[in-house]
Amino acid sequence: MISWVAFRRLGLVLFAVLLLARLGPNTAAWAADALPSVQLNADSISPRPIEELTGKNIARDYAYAWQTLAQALDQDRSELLDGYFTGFAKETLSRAVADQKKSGIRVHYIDHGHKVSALFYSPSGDAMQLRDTAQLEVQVLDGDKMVHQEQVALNYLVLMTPAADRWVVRLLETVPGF
Amino acid sequence: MDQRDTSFFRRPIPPAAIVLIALVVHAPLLIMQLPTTTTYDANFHIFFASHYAHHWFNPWNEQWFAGFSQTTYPPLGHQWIAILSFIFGLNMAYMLVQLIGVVLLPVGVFRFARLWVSERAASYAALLSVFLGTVAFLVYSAGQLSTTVSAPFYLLALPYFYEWLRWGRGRALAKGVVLTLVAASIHHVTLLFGAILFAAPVLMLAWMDRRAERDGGGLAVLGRAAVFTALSAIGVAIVLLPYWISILQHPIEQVPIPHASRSNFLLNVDYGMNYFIVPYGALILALPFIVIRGASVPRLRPLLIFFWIAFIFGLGGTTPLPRLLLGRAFQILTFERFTLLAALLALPIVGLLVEELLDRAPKLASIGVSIAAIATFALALGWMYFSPFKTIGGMNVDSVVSFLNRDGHDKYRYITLGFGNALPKVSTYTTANSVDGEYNSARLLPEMTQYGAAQLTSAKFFGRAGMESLRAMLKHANRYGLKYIFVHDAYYDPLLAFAGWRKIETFDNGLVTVWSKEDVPPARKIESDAIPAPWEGLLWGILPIGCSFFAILLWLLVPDRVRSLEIVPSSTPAEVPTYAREAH
Amino acid sequence: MRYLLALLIFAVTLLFVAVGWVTSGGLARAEIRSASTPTEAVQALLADVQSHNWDRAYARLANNKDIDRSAFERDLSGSYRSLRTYSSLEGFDVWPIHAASEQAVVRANLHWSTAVGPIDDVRDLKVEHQGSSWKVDWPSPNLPKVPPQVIPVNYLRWDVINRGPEDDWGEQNVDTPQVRIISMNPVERPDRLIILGEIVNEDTVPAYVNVNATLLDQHNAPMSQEGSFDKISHTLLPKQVSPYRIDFPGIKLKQIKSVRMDAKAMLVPASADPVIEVSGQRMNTDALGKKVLSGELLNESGQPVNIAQTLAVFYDSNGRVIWVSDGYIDQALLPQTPVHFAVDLPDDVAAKVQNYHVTVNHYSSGNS
Amino acid sequence: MRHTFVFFILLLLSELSLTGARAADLHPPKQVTAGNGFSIATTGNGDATFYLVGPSDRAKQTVRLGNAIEVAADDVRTAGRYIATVCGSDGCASSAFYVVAAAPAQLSFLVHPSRVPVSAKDAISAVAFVFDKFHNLVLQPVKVDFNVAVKDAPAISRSLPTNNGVAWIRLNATRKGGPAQVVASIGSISEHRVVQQVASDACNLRIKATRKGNSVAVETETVRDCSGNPVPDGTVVTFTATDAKGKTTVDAPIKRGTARVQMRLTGGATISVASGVAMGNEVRIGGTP
Repeated sequence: MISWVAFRRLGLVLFAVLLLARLGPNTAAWAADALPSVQLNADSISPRPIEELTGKNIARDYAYAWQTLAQALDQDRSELLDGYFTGFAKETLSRAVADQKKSGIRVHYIDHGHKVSALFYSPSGDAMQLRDTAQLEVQVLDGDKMVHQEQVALNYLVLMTPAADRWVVRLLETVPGF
Repeated sequence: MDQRDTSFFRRPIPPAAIVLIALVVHAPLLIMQLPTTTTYDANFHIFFASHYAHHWFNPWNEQWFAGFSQTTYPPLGHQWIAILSFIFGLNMAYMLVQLIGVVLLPVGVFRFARLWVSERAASYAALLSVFLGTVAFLVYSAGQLSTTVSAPFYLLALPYFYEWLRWGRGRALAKGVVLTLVAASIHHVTLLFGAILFAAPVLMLAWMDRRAERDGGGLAVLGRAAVFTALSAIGVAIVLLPYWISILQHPIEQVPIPHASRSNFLLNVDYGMNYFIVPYGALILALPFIVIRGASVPRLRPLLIFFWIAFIFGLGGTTPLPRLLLGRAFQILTFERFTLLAALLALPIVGLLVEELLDRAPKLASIGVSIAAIATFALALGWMYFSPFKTIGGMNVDSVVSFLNRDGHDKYRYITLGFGNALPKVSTYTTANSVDGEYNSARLLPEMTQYGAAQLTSAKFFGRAGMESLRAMLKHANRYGLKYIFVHDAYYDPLLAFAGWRKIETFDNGLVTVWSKEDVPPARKIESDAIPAPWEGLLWGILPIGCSFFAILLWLLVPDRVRSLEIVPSSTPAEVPTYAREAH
Repeated sequence: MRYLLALLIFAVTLLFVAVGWVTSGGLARAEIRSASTPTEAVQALLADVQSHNWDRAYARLANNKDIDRSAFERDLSGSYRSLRTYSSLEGFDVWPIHAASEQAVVRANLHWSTAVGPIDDVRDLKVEHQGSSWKVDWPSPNLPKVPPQVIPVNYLRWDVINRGPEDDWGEQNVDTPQVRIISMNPVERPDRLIILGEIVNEDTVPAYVNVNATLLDQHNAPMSQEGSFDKISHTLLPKQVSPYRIDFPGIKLKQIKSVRMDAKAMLVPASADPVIEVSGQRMNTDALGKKVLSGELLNESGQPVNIAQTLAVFYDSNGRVIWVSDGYIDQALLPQTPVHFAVDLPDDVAAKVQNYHVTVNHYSSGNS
Repeated sequence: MRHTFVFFILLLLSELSLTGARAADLHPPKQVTAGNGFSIATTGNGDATFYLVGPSDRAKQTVRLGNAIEVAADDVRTAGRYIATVCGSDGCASSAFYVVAAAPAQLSFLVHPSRVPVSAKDAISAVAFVFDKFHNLVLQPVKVDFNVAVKDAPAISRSLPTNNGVAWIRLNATRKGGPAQVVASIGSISEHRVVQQVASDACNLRIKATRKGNSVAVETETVRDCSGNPVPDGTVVTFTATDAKGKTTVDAPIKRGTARVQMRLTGGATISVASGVAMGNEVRIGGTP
């Protein structure tokens, strides 16, 4: 016969099991987002020519920037922006993350790639301006309800500046056209 | 008709009283959180537990060695700390788990000793286990949580093993196997050596007892032993599967790291004191009795032989036997744990000694034994302060943690120098990652495995090997994003200055300085083939803790056959007068 | 039978302990302590030095009447926070060079573990037979003593105020110094590839420099990256030139297509003191038959330099850098007191050396 | 047969519902200036939820269809593309519009380097980014005036239009050392930077040596660059002497225009001098008198 003490202990054990269940794996966190494709064309850059390695780094870091932007918006985590955004771009996007946390309206990007042209590379190598035509699927959700969805080609004017080991986005502005 | 002796000195001490004494002795010391300031390893265990508290199902920990798998160390003790930490905080959770270990130890000793000696002698053995110098040493100086929590579970499993061998009871088999799995989930090394040093004499005892009853069946005992062993082995293989995978994938092939417990204690007085005198204490006085009585009584001989083996192993490099028997493993193991195993194996015979002394001179013996026990415990505690081997686990690392957690400093990796065992304390509370760490077996970075030195933070204590290892790591600072170095020992300043680091901040009135190298890029994830698969993380997060819950359920729901272990043959040689007889 | 097992256990235990004592070196230690041969005398002395048993070590000296006990200790344990004070004798090899009935010469290779890494030090020690044992005739320590004097100091110093972290992008800031790698030469050795060269600070402010090299394979993919670590003067005053050396263990020249050099500089506060003269530089052959560049260092300032490192760059007849050697000085550089130094170089390189230049790195505790 | 009947009934009902309620729609302006409130005309009737999603804003409010929706100035401060959506009982309708930067209000002015050797050609670069008061890049071309002023020299002025919000210029360093003031301005908005023009490499480095007992005092003449500017104090000059004992080298910093050392030399010696990659003269000095 099981005494009431044993039942109480059993309850404790069940509590611990539930606690463990709460600690369960975050499958969302395990999901890996793919890196968007970025094609960089630096034929018309001025006044300074772009170094081969810099060109590769710009394309790589711009792709990472979009990846972290999508993750930050999906997960409501503005700290994800720290890696590849700075200055006005980081302020703007952090405000967006804070706003969507507050309002429950979120924007989800499905990124189909970027065609990027380098416009301006400062003579001292400390700023680069880019023009990006991004193929995006934009979804606007209110909670779980989708209120808007579109496939769109958007034009971005981008300003990137060098940081410790990478180029970071300092300005990311959508423009009507180039 | 036998007359029952009602004298206080001739009655067994009730187990509840012994548990209460264990609580009275150890609880205050643990509530004071003594191990966090005096032990070598407490901070290490807390660090592991902290990771489970945050990432229960992900054993890949990037905070040390630029990433290592916690599946290289059985998790159960740490997981219990992690669970309790949600209520009590990490430090107190550690103390609670440690308290469970030291309170269960006399219970385990009592049940184990009952296999060999009378209830009364077993109760003395259990009481003495509370004051064992080696327990005090391992709990309050070494901080070997896993050994000291695993050993009682193993001791608790042994009577069930005996019961299964003798009478073939299924419930004993189930309980014995589950307790073995729990013990293994807490500490693998204790299980490995426990299997040989504890299970083998119990097997021999069961075989002898079975033969003594003249019911034959020696083969049955062996057969049951094989069943128990097979079930335990399969169970351990499954429950600790991620551990086996990691150990097979990355066997420990690093250059051996020197450890004082492998020394010859006769050639270094301090080591002899630390690893022999202090752990054994007054038990040394009982050694002649242990050997003579153990040799005199046939039933005790298995116990004596395995006690002697554990004792010789506990002497580390003082004798050539461990080196010969263990081969390369000799350079990986530390040997202080064997003093605990030896002491636990000796306790049943020491219980007999106390029993006889009390029978001969009750008051004098009780005073003498009490003084010896308390003196042994006091010596072990006192040695922490007089010992030349000091720990700095209690060091205040708040300023270091605060620096790392602000202004994006955690984008880079860091190391500490001269922090000793305060390193895990930094790692527990910072969000930054390090290339250093305190768990040697999990290291895979070549800068650490190729030199025969342990933690970078203590590099100078490993002499040329240590400094070579540190130089190798600093040379690859850019590769690992190793930007910040916290120095608590000015010995390291010249190397950092010549190697291109600059002092940028000073904390705690100059006790800690921060050095930085400006051209180091932010840390990137270091790819490793040692990252456990997600399913391994799930197994690791479910099975070991599940075993402990199952053990609790079995204990609650399936009662023991209480009388099964009550009949114990005499462990007194024929010519020694018997002062008390067994109760039937 | 009862006592037989007990006796057996006692006997086997004692036997194991005795064997352990012998195999762990207990017997050898006892023999060495007797100092019955010149080699044992030196071993015993060094064992006492190793365990910091200075009284016993001092008692082992043949000439201890001529040497002050504290001077002997300072000779071996260092002073003025020199590198020797950050060192411990980890081991030693001893072998006889010359032996006669009353006198002998024993060579000792002392393996020091120091704060900057392992350092070996070879000494030839005279040993004398005194009574029943041998004793070491320790060379009289030549501990420098600086005469009382006043050294006027009006050294130059640069302090830096950088832009605050909260300042906007594009705000006025001070740029990092302009540095330039003026030469780079890959040299293949049997076990490694070494990148050697020189770097100059072209700016008018001090620069804190690190040079990194990335080896690119045949497909222009990075295959290994290493830095100059301590084989460079990190602090370069305006127009100062430093050699650098970057080692790539286990790599052959044929494996690489090109090398990407990267000199990182930052603006740091710095001082133009101390000025250290490097005099009497000569190429010699040392007692072990190795080619060395030796000379003397003279600290011309008024403050001791605790630890000095010499960096020697060697040029061939075309003025190309063909080798860079370094060595740490285990004595402190006291003001106006010359200190000997020597750095070695491979024999095959020595044959090609046409010119060389020595620069001195320094560490003073409290000024890092 | 029964299925066909049900289908027609459903079709009829759906047609009736569509004619009974007018579908929601909204008509924002194509382009809006940042920081200016405006209204969006809507069609339809009944209550609906209005969503405004911009680069930094997410807004949601309940609106009455058929009435204009007022968008506050604070909701459109960031330049970029905005999506306005209105969701009524009959579904959602969306329309996109752009917010463009307001009038120029700030300049981010990058001038490099902060130190430049005298006479260096195209060595100074000045780049100006034009922003409005909300930190939006102003893409409309505007004229930026660059002005460089050096003491005792005529000022240089250039006026350049921005292209995609950026204007830049390259400047030569003058022959004379000292600070140069670089200014960029648009109307009343201006930003100042200072570039230090410093002496170039040493030129005509010359030493003289005098024996004093066992040592030789070696001193440079005032160290100047090829334009006659004094090389800054602290610049390292390397003295190398070769005598009978071997080679002696000393790295000495320039103090008050000259560098000097005392060298312990025995017998005759040859002494040379260098600073960085610039070599100086060589002198021979006789043995001890």
